[in-house]
Amino acid sequence: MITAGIDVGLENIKVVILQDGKIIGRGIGRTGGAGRASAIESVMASALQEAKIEAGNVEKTIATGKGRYDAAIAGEQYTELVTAARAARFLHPDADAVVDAGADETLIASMEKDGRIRESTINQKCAAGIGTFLRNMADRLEMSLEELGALPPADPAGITVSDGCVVFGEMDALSCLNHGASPKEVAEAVIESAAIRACSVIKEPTLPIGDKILLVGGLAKNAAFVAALERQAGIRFIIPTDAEYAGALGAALTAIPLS
Amino acid sequence: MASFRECAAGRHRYAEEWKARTGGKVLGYFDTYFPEELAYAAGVLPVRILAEHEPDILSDKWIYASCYPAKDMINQFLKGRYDYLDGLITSEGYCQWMFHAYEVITNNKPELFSHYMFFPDYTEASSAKIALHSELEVLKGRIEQWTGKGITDEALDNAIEVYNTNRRLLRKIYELRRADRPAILGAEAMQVMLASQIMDKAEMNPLLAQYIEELEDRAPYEDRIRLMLVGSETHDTRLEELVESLGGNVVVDELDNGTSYCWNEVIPQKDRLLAIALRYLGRPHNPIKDCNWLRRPQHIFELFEDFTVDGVLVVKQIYCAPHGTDNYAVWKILRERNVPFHFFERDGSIPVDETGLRLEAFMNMLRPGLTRLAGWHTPLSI
Amino acid sequence: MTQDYRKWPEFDWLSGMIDWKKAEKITAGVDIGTTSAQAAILCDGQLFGCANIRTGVDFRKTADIVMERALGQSGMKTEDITEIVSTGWGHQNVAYARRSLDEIQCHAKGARYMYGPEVTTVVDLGGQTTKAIRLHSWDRVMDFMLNDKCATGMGRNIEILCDILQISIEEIGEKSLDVKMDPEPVSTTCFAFADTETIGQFRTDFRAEAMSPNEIYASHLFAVAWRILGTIGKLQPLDVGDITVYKELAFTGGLAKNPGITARIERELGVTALRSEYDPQLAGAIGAALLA
Amino acid sequence: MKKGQLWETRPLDSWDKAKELRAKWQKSIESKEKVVGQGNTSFVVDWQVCFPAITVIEDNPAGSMIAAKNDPFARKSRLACEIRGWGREICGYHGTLWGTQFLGYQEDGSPFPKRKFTVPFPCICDSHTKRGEQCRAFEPIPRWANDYTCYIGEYDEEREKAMLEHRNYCSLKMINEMERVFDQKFDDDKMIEMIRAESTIAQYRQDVSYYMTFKPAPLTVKDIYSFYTLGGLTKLDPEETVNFWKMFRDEVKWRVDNQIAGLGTERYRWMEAHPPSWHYLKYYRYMEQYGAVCIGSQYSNGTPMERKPDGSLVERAYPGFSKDIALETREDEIRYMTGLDARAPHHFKQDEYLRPNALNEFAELYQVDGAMFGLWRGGVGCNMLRKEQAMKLRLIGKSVLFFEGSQPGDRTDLDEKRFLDQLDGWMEGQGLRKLED
Repeated sequence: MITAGIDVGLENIKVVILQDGKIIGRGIGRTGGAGRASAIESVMASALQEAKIEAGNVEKTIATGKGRYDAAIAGEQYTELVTAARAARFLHPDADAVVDAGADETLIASMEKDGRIRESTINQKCAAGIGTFLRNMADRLEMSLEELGALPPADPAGITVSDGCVVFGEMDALSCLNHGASPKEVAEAVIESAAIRACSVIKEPTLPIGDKILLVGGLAKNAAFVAALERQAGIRFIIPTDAEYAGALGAALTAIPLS
Repeated sequence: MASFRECAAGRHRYAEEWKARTGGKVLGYFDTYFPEELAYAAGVLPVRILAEHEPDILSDKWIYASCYPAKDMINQFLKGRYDYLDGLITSEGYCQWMFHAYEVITNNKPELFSHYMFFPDYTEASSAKIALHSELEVLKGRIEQWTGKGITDEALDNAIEVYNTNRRLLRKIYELRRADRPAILGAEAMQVMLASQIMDKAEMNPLLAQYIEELEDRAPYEDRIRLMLVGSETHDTRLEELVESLGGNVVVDELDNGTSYCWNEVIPQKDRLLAIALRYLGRPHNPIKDCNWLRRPQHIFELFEDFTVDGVLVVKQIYCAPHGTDNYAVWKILRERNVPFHFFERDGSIPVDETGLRLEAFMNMLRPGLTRLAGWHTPLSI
Repeated sequence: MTQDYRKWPEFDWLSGMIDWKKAEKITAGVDIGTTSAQAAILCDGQLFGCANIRTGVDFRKTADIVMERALGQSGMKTEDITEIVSTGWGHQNVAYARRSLDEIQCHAKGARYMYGPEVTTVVDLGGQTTKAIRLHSWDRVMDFMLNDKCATGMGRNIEILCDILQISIEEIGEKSLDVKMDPEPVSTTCFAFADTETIGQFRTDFRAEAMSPNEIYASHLFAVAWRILGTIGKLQPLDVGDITVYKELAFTGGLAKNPGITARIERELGVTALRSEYDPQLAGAIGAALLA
Repeated sequence: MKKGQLWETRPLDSWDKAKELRAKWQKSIESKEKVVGQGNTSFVVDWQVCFPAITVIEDNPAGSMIAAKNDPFARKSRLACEIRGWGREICGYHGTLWGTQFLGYQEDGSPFPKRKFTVPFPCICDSHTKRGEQCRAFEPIPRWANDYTCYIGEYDEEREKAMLEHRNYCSLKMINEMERVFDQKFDDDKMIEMIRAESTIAQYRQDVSYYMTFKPAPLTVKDIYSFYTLGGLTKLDPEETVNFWKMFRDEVKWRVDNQIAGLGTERYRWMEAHPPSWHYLKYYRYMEQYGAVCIGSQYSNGTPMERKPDGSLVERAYPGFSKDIALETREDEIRYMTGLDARAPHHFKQDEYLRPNALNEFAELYQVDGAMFGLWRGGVGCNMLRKEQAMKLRLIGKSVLFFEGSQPGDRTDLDEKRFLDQLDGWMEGQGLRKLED
């Protein structure tokens, strides 16, 4: 069976095409606002191209993500929570929990042995927008997201910026920059504050989350952020390849019953 | 002075050392409605819980709050900074955030002696003193039970005397700050106030008396713009320091851990508990207790006049409901009486550029012509 | 390279009418903000040259570049300027300035120059802060109010939002006005909430009628405008007891160029803001030059 | 039959009678010449009715009404409030109403009835405690306070007595002074009659909330909220109201006996712990798409109950107060009223609502599968201890969802799409899918 999963996130659209439990095609592109419908179509087209199949070959298309209702081609929609858990189970059959850190939302879901979700937490509104924040700070600091992600850990005795929210964080970062801190130092402090915010979500669950924890979503690609998060949370994450496609993969998997 | 500043900065160390030295019990308290005299008479050291600002990943699990002091207090407790405490106390209607913090902490640390004290909101009702008196009896009984020994009248008299002396000395510092060119600036004075809420008062009083003598001989500072600080309690002196770096000086405050803490004394009478109850019912109230909403604004205005203040800074913590609800009354009286003021919100961190802009513009508005030289540079203290 | 939606155009300008060598007094003001930086050079109180650029990562370098661009091909050197005053967040990074002044004074002074002496209320819509200033009839600040701490960064966020929504920053304002009726604003608490909610507006399943993109821009900009109204409203009233008098209003700063925001503020206040031939972002720099 | 229907369902017969009663009451107050005051009457007996021409309007319902009816007007009110210094930390109920007061006119354009006195009372929530401040901004109107405390820890009889005495004093003083200030006679006989009626109604109300523990739930929380306002209808005719409540109770009992559900597709039961976002009750309906029914909260279902060792449920008794008061003097009436009032469940001011495991018994009694709790940034008295309570619920296997924003009386923080998204996630995470569409 060939199924397609579309993850319409705040910043990016991700598509995965799955054939009998194997990924045969992927696509990624910016989400945007008004032009979202055509963006979804073109990302889908590139994924189909990679999979070397026609749209007609896809039996079922499932959408997930904040913009899941914008994908007109999708027959069904699932929330990110469900798709993240499905993908985690697929990528790592004994995963105990999955953390999805994206542009806007950070969530953690712990799972039972049979794959059902035991407990889940989504970030508070004040901790929203971590991914977007990092991207915009990189832009403000005139470095690429890749450069930002390659930074070493922050100096514990160095400058810090507010871990309250992106608003205060940005204000503090600009203050530091203004008072002569180097862009690199500021970037490190910014990553640290973002990790602290994300960490408060990871620390939230009441029931045990186990020790095999997957990290997926766009931020999983940011090595500096991941290192800071691991240090703050005291967790070694399992980071699958193509972590940012997890949502789309999970969506494609929902067509297959949870066994 | 070094000792007061050190004490305020390394706030946990003093109590830890005191405990090791005396073997006594330490009781944490959140608010200034708790009659410390009762604990002190039982040989217990009352220590005020103060917030710091540091990265916090622990408190969000326990509390949904936008109030940084409440969150930070929980954070500090969970990190074990307050492990030296033997008990914790809070009182009715101080503020919901502190109450919430109290609840979370006592639920996390059930081994602590804890008491939630009733304090009438309707302070001027003639039954209020009876109700509070009865509550103080309950509290006295609980402390006696906890420490295992009775609180004698002599001990109470002594505690009242020690506390009254301390209040008198602290007010003396405020008196010195009334001078046209005071020898002490706001940040330093606030450090003394913070220290007084941490230290054993009997130990502090002679040091304080000596310190005041030194102050009287100290050379005055240059002419500075005189500001007054009104609003949510502050647990550090960064705002005062920022004001000073810009050429101003906070000469007086109307803060729960400033003037309101030391403004009135216990007038001794035979019924000691009633004497104490009357002191706390009659103190300058914080917004929640100021039930007729006329006294606090008037009190602020009186302080403004007394201290020949140039302008008032009304600063509240983000999402501080009591001060938020009192803003109207405070702004109204200040505007009606043509008192310049500037209102802003603060949080754990003070963004130096944004706050510096406010302060500088405000001071320029009060006394135009104060300009800074290019290259002026505030230290990074975020 | 894909289109960068958030970038607004920089500019520099030189007067062709003034011979600076004949000027008695040349002053300059440099306003280094968090998002944009401006320089203005005045010859005997007349605008001679100016520049407006995006603030880079290095505030010192930005200060140098903006002055260089203001001087342009005029042949004037920094040394020829009698007095240079810096202002703005990055004021201490202007190595060639002798003095600095606070932004409130500078914006007030600049607004009176640009919009006429009748200005009583100046609203500066900057990258990080929103400042509302009330002036006495003489050039003195009566009262000023900055945004609530949570409402910081509203200006900068319009850039971020345009990038996310893939709409040009120069068009979003006009487009947002092209709606039949303003929808309810999104969250007015902070830009992070507002952004999340704005993105969510695209969700089509629950509402009977989907919102058009223009309505979505409108609901976001309306929220920004509403937030600014709160800041203006907290100013000391001009007449005791009447809080709604907003006579002679002038907008300055980058967002003043966004009609989606200014038109909504004007509508809610029931006033028409003053217009000026100068670029509203120059107010701080011109004010600083005037105060030099 | 609807898709996914599991139980028979039908509308309530009592509705017509309820509407009739409410209309009658509306009419009776319209014609009344009155002195309008701000504040709270009582959760137990509505003493204002005993004055010929005094009306006490509480900020909570008045504020939430504005927010529910008219978004732009509520927004305008909020702004009017904010620019005078009352910021976002204030509970939406108050922010909205206080702003309206400053605008000077109501949503329909009619002038705002100026308050002639105020009766503030302390509350777990700071902005509730400070109610009454705003109406004194205009003129120095008289103020009487009701004072009582939050209760944490073991009940101490002596302490409780002293607090109740203080409150009795305050309330008695208020009634006596009101008679003098407004030159009106307080009808003590009527007060006694109302107290008697209230005791009966309280029993019926308790029965109804007990019937909600059955599966399927005979009502949904929306029905409860609709009838909830009827409790105070003793205002009109105590006898008629008692009869109505009896009829209502009997109908609900009949529904339980015959398995008539409030929601025919009930397959998931959830609870709350706080007043809902009155202007956004849509979320109940949205959850019903999943076959999820809200069975109420300690707030809606009222009456604190206590489980006896034999497993039976009885009304909770408090030290320092007994219902056996010979109702002879005005002081007796006040004692009765304040005694019950001080511990009424709506304050969230007592130990059993503030303990971390306070909700566990409720959750088990009402057989819920999950709980949904709101968290609001401003006016947070009703979020108190919610996070800890959620932990305790999770430990007994209940799923908990937190959502932020939309205070009961203010839409400012409502992010509709994010909220609905979270509801989807919560339901899907537990393996449920929408039944319709």
